[in-house]
Amino acid sequence: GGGGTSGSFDDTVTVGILHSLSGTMAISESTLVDTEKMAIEEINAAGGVKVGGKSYKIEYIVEDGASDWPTFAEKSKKLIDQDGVPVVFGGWTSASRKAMLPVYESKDAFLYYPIQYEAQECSNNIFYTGATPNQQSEPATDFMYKRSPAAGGDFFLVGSDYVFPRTSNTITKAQVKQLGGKVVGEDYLPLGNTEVAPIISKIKKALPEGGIIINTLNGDQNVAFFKQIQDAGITPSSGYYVMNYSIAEEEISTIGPEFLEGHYGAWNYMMSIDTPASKKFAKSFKKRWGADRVVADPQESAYNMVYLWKQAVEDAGTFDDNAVREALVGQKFDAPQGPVEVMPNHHLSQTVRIGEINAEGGFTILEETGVVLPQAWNQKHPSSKGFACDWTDPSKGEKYKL
Amino acid sequence: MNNKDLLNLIDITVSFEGFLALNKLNLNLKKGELRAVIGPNGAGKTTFLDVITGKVKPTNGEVIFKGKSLVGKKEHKIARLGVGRKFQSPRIFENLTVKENLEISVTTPKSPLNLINKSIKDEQLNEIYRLMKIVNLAQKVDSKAGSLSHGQKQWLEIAMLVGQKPDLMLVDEPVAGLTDEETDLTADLLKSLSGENTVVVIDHDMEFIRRLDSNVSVLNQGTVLCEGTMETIQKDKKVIDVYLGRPGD
Amino acid sequence: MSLRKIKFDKKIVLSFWIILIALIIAAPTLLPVFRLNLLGRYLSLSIVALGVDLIWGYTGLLSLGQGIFFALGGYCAAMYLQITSSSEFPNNIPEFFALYGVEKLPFFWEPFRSPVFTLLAIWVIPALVAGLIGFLVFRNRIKGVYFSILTQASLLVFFNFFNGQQKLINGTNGLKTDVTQLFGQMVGSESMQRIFFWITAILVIAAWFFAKWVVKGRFGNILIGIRDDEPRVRFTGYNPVIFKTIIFSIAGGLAGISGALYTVQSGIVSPQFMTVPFSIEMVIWVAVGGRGTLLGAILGAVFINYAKSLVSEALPASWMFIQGGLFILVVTALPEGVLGWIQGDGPRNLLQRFGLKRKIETYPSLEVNNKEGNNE
Amino acid sequence: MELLLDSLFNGIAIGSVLLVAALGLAIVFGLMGVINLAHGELMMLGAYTTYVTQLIFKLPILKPFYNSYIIVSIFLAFIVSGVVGILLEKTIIRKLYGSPLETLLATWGVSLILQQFVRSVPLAYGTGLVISLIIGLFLPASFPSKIKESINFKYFKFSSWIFAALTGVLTGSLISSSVSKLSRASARNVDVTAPSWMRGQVEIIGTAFPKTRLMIIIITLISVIAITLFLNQSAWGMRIRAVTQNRQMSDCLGISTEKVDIITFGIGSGLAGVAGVAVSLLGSVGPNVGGNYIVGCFMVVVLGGVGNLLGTVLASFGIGIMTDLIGAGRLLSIWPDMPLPLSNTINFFATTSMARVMIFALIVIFLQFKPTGLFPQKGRMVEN
Amino acid sequence: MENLLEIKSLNTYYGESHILRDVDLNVKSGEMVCLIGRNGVGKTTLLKSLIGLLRQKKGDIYLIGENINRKAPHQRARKGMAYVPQGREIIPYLTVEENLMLGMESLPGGLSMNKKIDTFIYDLFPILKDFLQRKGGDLSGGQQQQLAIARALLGKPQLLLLDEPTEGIQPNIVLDIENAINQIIRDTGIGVLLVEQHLHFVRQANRYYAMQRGGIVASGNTSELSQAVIDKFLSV
Ligand SMILES: Nc1ncnc2c1ncn2[C@@H]1O[C@H](COP(=O)(O)OP(=O)(O)OP(=O)(O)O)[C@@H](O)[C@H]1O
Ligand SMILES: Nc1ncnc2c1ncn2[C@@H]1O[C@H](COP(=O)(O)OP(=O)(O)OP(=O)(O)O)[C@@H](O)[C@H]1O
Ligand SMILES: [Mg+2]
Ligand SMILES: [Mg+2]
Repeated sequence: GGGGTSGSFDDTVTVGILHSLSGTMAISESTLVDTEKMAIEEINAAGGVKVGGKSYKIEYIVEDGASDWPTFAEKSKKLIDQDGVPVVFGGWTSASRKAMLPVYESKDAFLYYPIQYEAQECSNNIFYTGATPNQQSEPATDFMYKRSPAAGGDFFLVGSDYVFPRTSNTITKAQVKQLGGKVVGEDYLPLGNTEVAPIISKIKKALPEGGIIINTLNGDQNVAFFKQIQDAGITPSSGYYVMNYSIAEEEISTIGPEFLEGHYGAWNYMMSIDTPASKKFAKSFKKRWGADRVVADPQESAYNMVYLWKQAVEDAGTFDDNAVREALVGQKFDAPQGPVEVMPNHHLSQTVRIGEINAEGGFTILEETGVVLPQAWNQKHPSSKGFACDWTDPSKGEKYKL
Repeated sequence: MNNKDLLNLIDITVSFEGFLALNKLNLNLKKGELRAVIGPNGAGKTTFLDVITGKVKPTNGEVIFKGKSLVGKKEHKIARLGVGRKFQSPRIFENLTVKENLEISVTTPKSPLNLINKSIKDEQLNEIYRLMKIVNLAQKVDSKAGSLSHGQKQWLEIAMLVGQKPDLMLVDEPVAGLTDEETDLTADLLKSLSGENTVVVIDHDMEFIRRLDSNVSVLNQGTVLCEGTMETIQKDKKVIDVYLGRPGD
Repeated sequence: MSLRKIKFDKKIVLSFWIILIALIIAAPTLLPVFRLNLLGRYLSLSIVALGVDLIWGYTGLLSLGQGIFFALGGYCAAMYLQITSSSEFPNNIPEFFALYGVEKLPFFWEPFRSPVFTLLAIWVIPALVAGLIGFLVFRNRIKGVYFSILTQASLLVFFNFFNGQQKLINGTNGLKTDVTQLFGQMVGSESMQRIFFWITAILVIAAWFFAKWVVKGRFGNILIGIRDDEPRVRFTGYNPVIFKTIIFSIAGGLAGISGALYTVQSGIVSPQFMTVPFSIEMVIWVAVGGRGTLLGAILGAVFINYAKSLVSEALPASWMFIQGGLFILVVTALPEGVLGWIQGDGPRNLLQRFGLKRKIETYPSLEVNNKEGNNE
Repeated sequence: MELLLDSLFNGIAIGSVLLVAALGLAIVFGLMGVINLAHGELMMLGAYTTYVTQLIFKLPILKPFYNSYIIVSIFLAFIVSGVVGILLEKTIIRKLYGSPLETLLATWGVSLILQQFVRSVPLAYGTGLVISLIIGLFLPASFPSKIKESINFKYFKFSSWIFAALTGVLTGSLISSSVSKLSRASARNVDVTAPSWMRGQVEIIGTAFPKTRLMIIIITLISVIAITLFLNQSAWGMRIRAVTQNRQMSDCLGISTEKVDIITFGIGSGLAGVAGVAVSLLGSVGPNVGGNYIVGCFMVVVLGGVGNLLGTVLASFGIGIMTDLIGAGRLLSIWPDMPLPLSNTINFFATTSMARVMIFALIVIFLQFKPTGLFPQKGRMVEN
Repeated sequence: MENLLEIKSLNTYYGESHILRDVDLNVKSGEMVCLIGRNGVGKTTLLKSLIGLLRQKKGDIYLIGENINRKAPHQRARKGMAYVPQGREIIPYLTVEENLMLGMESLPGGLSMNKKIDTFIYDLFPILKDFLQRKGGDLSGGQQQQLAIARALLGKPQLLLLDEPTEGIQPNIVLDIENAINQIIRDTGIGVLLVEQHLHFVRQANRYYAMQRGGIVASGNTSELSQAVIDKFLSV
């Protein structure tokens, strides 16, 4: 571990960082490690964490989840039992989170999880800084159906075959129904499979004259998908508009803007946000990791969570989990995306932005909601309608009826 | 056929993509008989063993063994009915020791259960040592069969066959690659076995066949050319033409 | 492949056991709970490795689908734990069902309410599945490479199925066991994990004796015979299909037990257990340890995995290099695995490299011929 | 009818990818009996070669020829993967002939190393390494036989390796300095963009057909024809089969087994490289790109009947068409008014992931009836 | 007359077991030399060391005066050695024709699709002509043996190594083979090293070497091959 070295510290505290450094997910998750390191270095440079008058330098141990869910659980155990870290920043895929969750609950430890996800979960031992569906997919669907060039068109849902796409699409289907629209088809690509020809022919069959495609495919599969739909003539110019939930600046640069131009994305943070905070974030990241690097939403939430943890610890005046958990709720932070606040359900209130992908590989921001409160239990999903989560009130807790 | 017969082959025909390896072959064996089978290369001798042991399915014809038909039966079933075979080129288990090879052949019954929870019987052990003496491999008890020389392998396989105690022994070219003395020894061994066992011997070594002094069937192009004692056969013109030839010219 | 059945002289076996027992007894006191838990898991992996050794090392059947049976065992255990501790969840069924709006427990979950059934199912179901697959495959005389590929295809069938079936078995996420209750104890808790460690340790030893018993003597020889020349075995009156089916389902059963133990100790069972690499790794453990040695399987499984977790903590990226290099080294330099090498002349040859003499056997049948010479 | 044609096209499109990927394997595995699990990674190398070529063609000097980079990369990919394959053969496979299952394990190790290699070594230096390999392996061979015979040939060899190493380092640093993207190692997937003339689609018998797919089909066709000629019209086919079926005796007959092995393995691996180019046109290029195909490749080869090229071809197109029929739920549109239970089951499998289950299940069932594939080896030897 | 083949104190091992011990032997061109001895004395081992399948620990092998210790089998074959192994070693899935063509690999220029197979083979082994298109492995044992010999002859070797070549061949063809080999020796003046068990054939040879326990224990002209020697070295 290690980090910035300005000033002298009275003591050090070691935190855990747990992402995939090898395997398929390494591509995405390594960027989070970079961001978290950067945040820690910034904090250290600014004098570290101040607890009870003492200043602590933050050290970190990085563990490799190896893109393998059980490994995430194993490494969590290691960080908690072996290294006794007060907090772990980690995870990307829902599966990895689901694998870690029981570890943290059974050991009553604390995990900070930075990715937008399907929600339908509210653990007392996890703190979620990514968007919940109502902070990403719902406004996006609404936009597509009401105000996009394909407004009023039919929907086709494409996703990788795991929990986030499936849950997210259940919600979308319910929402489209409410809006009075029609979902004419959906299909899921097994992870690691890049043969999208059958899906394409399905899309052409279901949407002969263009329409709206909601895409929740995962990393590499997007490349195959966009290359081939373009070859198959499924392009904005011919009336097909794809709304993406997992394509950020990072992915755009890999896939190549020429394939994505004219399609949409929905995020809380976009690199093109024109605020000092945002610019500073992007600038310092490039400065630290190279000029050709980009920042995107997942990195921003990773960045936020480190700072929020620091604030909470300083308020609590101790590293002890329970105290920190108490102090965490209500923390405010001036994030690159704008002000965010920790809600009683351990999620963040955030701003939602709809952007159109442009030739430069960035987003042209079209819409920007106000601050949206997170719903741990989605209000459109049949199984969780009318439920909410509140950890500040013992009588309510994980899941209570509204 | 008559009821003393152990084996009857009735009009056996085997065709490989039209080529008739066996062509309406008829052959009967009495219990305890020793029968030599000779014939040109490609006459169908090995194939006819293949048919009996179930390795090759006859295109048509019947194989009656102890009154039961063997056609279509699985190899191991046939073997259990009491048909044992020595292959033309020696086939033994190269990674097992000489002793283990013999164990496999003498063991009865051949069911997994018996093998897994009972250890080998004493009389079977004695039998094994007896056999190893006969084929003088006693010194190689624990050396891997794979490291034996060709001839040694030949004899090991013969021993395995005997150990199996089959009612019908099918022996394909047992003395190929053995010295004349060893050949004679083998002949005597096989002779001594006939009586309680029925033995079919195939070979091209006339000295050996003569020493067996048994009935000889001559196969040619998939059918029996003629049968009789060695003397008669040797004089048979057809046999000389297709098979024996005339030494000295 | 030319493999010989390696017989160990008493010394090696004995010393191994002394070391092993010592380790197991010492472990809980020496190791921090996290490491202990790891050791427990790797020991449980060594059981599936034993199975692989039986079918590959002895019978020559290289199965790339052991993950199926491993996972099945794991799922059996996990399903039981999930049901028994699902009382506080909506309509008393495991929590995850709610995610997909499932109200009613799928029928095949029902029997897993019973602990007895579960204890049986853990090894019987995998054994049966293995037996079935095995029987069909062997009856059609599918051998060698074809067998390997076919098992791999089956593995993919199972993987994709479990992965796709959120509503039945929670798809990719798999089933977690850490927060479930067993005898009023939380499975993930330290005390429980200690208990599981002991159970595993005992079962490993039991499994070893069992495997030993299976291959000792003639049954084992037949297996080797099948490996080397199956038709010959048939002509000798044995039915290879039965033998292969038996040994394959034994391996399946072992895999199931191993999977269950692994699951309760790692806190989750998921389709990840049925990915292609994992099943290949199982084979690798055996190859490294030494085929047809049984001990080798155990050692291979434990040490490779331990190395893996240690190395990947220190320098994650390099593990794949090391792992890959290891396999290559073993297959090319120590084709009979480490134990095979020790048992063979490996060490002696090595010493000889350093100039030490080694004895040369005399001509195989020298004395023999002498004797006979005199006789004549 | 239109529909059938449509799914036929799709099937061929999918199948040809399988085929081009499996072709190399059909030789290495089918003829030489080597289960090369690193085949996928050799494909990956081919794909990366395409990527590197693309970037190099973006350099000012080569800019004018940019449109033809894909053609060039086909040859380069063949060479790169071929050379790595040869190295593999010389160092590892050689020791393992006749024991296919051992090769399976060793090559698995190789595949892990190759994957990690592209993750943690800058592509520029990777390229340099490959170049030095090419020189090091082939320079000595090009010496006049007089030198080869001489006792101190090993010194010549040694010096040529040194020379190779130097050129490798030079080219490596040259590339890394001129193309910044190649100068840093990264696990990030990269992207190959087909030149403009290969994008979009063409009309064939009234159905629109993506050009890239067409390109792949052409590549596949050419490779298949080339291989068939090589194996049947030259004596090599015979030598190769002789060596695989009886190594020692072939040696005694005067066949240089070493040469045969190198040529065969080189070609097989080279084809993997070509396949790499093909797949790079469809998806992203990353360390795992090959891994996604390898299993499918083996299925195809086994299904076709090991060692039988025609079988491989049929099998891959068969699988391709099945994938499309099931995965896209076409049966329904072909036969709209089928009984409900049937249509339900079909719908159940009409998702890509379930289709996968179906396909593999079908393969397993098929092998039950034809245990050794479409065109099995016949004859007396089979049993023994 | 110069030595075609010359072996000086050859020692060969299988793993650690010492099989061949200080074997000295030579074959002149134009003569047939026969190697006799019981099972397991090392005859096959000797031939394998000659063709190069086994590497000797000690000793030298000269072919036409050139030391070939370090040469691989295929190099030795191209220098004019041909080997008919014990147990035929046919290439099973190649047709008879292809097997024969492989025999011509050791000719200068190696084999090629358009080289014709020399027809004298068919006069010697008529059966092969009928079965040209059949797979080698499908042939009967004896047919395979004939194929193996034919294959060796097609290489037009200087030195022919025969390991029990008549094993499993029908008597009249055995006679033909004997005559043929004698014929070839007379016409082309090649040398033949023969391992044989049957005295009848043995007597065809010019000279014999008797082996025991991996060493040469007696040698001489077959004409004076006495019953005593036979009893001593060929009996069990
Ligand atoms: N599977 C097969 N396919 C084609 N032809 C075959 C097959 N099996 C055997 N044959 C042919 O059938 C004939 C008989 O073969 P078989 O082995 O029975 O002869 P044989 O009498 O044993 O000869 P030998 O004395 O040389 O062993 C041979 O011509 C052989 O080529
Ligand atoms: N692969 C092997 N490994 C170890 N020992 C072997 C091996 N092959 C043969 N031997 C031993 O070497 C000795 C000589 O074998 P070889 O085959 O040369 O005998 P041979 O003279 O050819 O006998 P035969 O006339 O039966 O062919 C035998 O004692 C045999 O046990
Ligand atoms: Mg025969
Ligand atoms: Mg011999």
